[in-house]
Amino acid sequence: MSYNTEELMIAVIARLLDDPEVRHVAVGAASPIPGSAALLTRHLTGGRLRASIIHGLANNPFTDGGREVFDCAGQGRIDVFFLGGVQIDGEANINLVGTGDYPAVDKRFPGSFGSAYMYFVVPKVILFRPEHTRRVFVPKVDFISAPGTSEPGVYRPGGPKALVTELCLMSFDAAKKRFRLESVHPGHTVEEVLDNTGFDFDIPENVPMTPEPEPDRLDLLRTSIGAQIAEIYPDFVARVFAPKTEDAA
Amino acid sequence: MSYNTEELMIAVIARLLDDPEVRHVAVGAASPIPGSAALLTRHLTGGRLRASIIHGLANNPFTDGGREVFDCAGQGRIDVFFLGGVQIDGEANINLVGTGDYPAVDKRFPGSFGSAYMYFVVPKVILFRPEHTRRVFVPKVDFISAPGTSEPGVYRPGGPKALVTELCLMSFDAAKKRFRLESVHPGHTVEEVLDNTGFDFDIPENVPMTPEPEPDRLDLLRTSIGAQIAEIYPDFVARVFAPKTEDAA
Amino acid sequence: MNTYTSVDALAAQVSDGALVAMPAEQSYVSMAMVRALIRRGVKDLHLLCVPIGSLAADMLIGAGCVSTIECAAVSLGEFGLAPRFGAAVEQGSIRIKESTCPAIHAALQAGEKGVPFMPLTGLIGSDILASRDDWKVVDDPLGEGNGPIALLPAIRPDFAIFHAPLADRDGNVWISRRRELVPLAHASKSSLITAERVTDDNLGASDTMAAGSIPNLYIGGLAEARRGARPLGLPGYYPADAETYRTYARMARTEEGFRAFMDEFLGDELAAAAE
Amino acid sequence: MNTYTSVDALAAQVSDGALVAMPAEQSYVSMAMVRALIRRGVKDLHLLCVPIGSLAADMLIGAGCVSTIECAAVSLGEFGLAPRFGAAVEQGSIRIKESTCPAIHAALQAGEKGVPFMPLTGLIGSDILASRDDWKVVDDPLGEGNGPIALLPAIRPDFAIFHAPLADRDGNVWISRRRELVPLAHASKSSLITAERVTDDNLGASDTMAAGSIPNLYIGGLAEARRGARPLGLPGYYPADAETYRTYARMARTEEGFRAFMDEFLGDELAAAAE
Repeated sequence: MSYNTEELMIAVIARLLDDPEVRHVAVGAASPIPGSAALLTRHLTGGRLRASIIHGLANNPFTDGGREVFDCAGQGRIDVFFLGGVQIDGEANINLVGTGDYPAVDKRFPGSFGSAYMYFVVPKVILFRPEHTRRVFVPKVDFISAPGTSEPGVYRPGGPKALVTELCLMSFDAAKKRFRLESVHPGHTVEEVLDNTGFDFDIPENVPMTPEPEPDRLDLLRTSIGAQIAEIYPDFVARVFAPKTEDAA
Repeated sequence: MSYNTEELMIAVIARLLDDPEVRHVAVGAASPIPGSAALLTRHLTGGRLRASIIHGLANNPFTDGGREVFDCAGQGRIDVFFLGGVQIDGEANINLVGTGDYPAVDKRFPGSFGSAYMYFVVPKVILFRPEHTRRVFVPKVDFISAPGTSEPGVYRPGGPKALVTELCLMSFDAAKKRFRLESVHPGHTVEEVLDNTGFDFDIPENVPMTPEPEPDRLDLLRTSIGAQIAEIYPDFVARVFAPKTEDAA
Repeated sequence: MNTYTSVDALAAQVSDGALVAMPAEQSYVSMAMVRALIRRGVKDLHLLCVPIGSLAADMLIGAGCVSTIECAAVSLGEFGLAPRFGAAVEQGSIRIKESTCPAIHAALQAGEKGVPFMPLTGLIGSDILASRDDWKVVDDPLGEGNGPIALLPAIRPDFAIFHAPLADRDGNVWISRRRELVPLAHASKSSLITAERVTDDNLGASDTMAAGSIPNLYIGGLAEARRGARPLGLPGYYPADAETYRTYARMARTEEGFRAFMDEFLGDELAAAAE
Repeated sequence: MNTYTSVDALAAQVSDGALVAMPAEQSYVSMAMVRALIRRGVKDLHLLCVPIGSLAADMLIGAGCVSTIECAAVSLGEFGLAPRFGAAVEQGSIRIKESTCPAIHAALQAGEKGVPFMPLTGLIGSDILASRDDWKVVDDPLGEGNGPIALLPAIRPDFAIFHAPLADRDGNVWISRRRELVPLAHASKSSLITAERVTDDNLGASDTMAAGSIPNLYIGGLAEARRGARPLGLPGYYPADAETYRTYARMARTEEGFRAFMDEFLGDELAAAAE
């Protein structure tokens, strides 16, 4: 069954969410790929996984204002959250602010959003950054919006556990402060990952290929789940799940 | 025009509220006399005075839960509040908890409610305690629910300014930590106040008589204001403003 | 939805020794749960009144369910002093953690935010503070001349228990403008809710209803209980049963009177259930 | 009621140098006030985005109204980066106080409570914290092994400015489930509100409506402004004008393009007002 890169990344994230310790995943604004994976996994787990999408109202349970999602995470009620970065370095520090010598930045990006808090309190943060280049994956970020690890003694029940890109899946070991390559997506190679990553990371002797999206899950994405996602991200569904319609035609 | 003690005390409090610096008076639960004075003064000032009655919904503006009235006071938005006490001493310390040697109290009363906060942050706290006896007005309270004064350096924009009882009106001077007799209600004497007060206080050479309730204000209390008060405290209105009906008959 | 159950099943979730929080009299008290807890003989509760207790606290104390109470006050309001509370404190048979209304709200806000403490102005020089070895006064930690300030440790109740006028089958709970129930539910590990009525309509579907609702995310169990606040009232829905309340206030002045009242009170419940 | 006035009269209340807070794009931004503020040429605003800025912040910066911005981010969302914000930061022509969403919420809660600061977990090791000399990290002041924690000074804006779907003639404001506007209004010294519609019915009279309302106690001025969020949307009422928004995002990439857009944008307003 043919699929595109977005569908593959949704499948990779969905596998990360299908974990008995994950009861509640929250997805920030403008994150259709994590959002799709969350709604897919909610369906696959028969609703055991709660998915809150902080964008629009359709899957947004919160009724106590903008701070509720952060308070909820602080209470330990959110198990997975997604963060990205203009830059991400090998110690999982993320930069959402700008490149260059802060405050005299060369290029300003929007800002840190909730990262400097959520990265600390959500047990399983998934770093999600499709663009896998040395521009993104740098030796050291120019500005730490949120640090990948903390000194002993700092209250930190949460932190990064995985990194999903268009090329591969990595895990992160906070004790070693290092990423580890877990699998390379079909059609890509370890060399390609190495060439496009500006920091060192662990490579096991045998790097498996990322499993392709399960056909039944692709079907769900393109039909019932796609319809739910379209309520939140209509443009995304039209663009990404459109091939299905063509296939069917 | 005849009047009863409740009506007199309402008139005394109303005069304390008719002050350009008082923009907003809040009245706690089960306080019909302060509540009546607040609604009367709101009317007399043409609505310049805002009156919030934290009891029922009729004059209760708050929509953000039980903490809002305290937060509102903390913001400096409440200028007058009323407190009482099982015991009140000459330094304006108030006790709402119990008599005897705490924690081994002889008699337990309900507790401190919001006093330990409101007494600090509301600029003009009016102590209101109809019963004027040595049981209430003691040399030293057995438990300080809220202190009358604070050490320099303690954040304290508020505190006690007046004490209203069935016998008299006193003012309080925080610098001297002493009450001062301002007026004695009609039909009572300075000696009676002295006999029934367990602490020392300042007595000016000439102690005026508390002015009687203004007839037009009594009229308002017994008619239009009474009707508003009855929405909140029906039993009180039936008991206190009933003589009017008899007079009229 | 697995959180939709019976009142007795809700009460069974509350283990002995739990930290249980209940709202003030006008804020939707679940007397249905109070009866069920007393019937099941729960022990050693740490009862947090948010921030003031009334009939529910007095009954639980009288029935021997409470070992510690934290409150700004306990009172039967227009019906007078809370007799079993007063007797228990005077006899020293329960431990009391004195507080003041905004301190209870602030400590719950700390629990809601997942921070270890909340600062609060006031309090300094009060014997409440002197009696609380868990509260701490520090010099202005910002070093900006704000003076000393009290820090109150976060409270995270094991259970919040209250009675809502309306809930939906998914466990979303309508609390109208009783928003003290929102930080309470957020700060608590689980909220056990009785509701006057359970509707098939999703409360989250309308902005108007959602504005006064708590999402099921925080709800650990829901049961329907008609007149579940009685003999208290449910403000906006039905008044208190003043006759029963007054009878309680009178009879509960003695231990024997309390027992006689409760026998009938719990018996009525059994009779009503059998109807 | 003396707080019911015109948009221009509201804008005239905002003095140069004021600390002005505005909500995020989906939380009822008053673009009517943004236009009026730019027209009147307000200067040196300290703009607090609660917690994220978008079109309003970008326009005010582009028009030279802002000297300092405090925000967790500024972005035009699906329409891309905020061009005048980016240019101003890159040129160093405005001062930026970096923040993160929950820190802005927490600092406003401190303002709401009248306490000098609020603790917040996280933050430690972030360059946001390193850049904020007003934030302070202290060792666990309770001495209970909770580790270091950041304390954030309270924020009390001079003005909160937003656009509500509904208000009443007494100045009570309906905000539905956009409850970030509640602590914002409480923490601010005055809230200046534009409303889509002003009704004669008192919003406090019904529990259903009161649950989603802010009482007039906090409101310093109210004006009716139809489509007062446009070209942004008013979620639940009308969508954004995507065409205009996209045009802005394109034209505002240059200073000249921005000026051309704004000339027409403010002119349209004058034309509409003259209709």
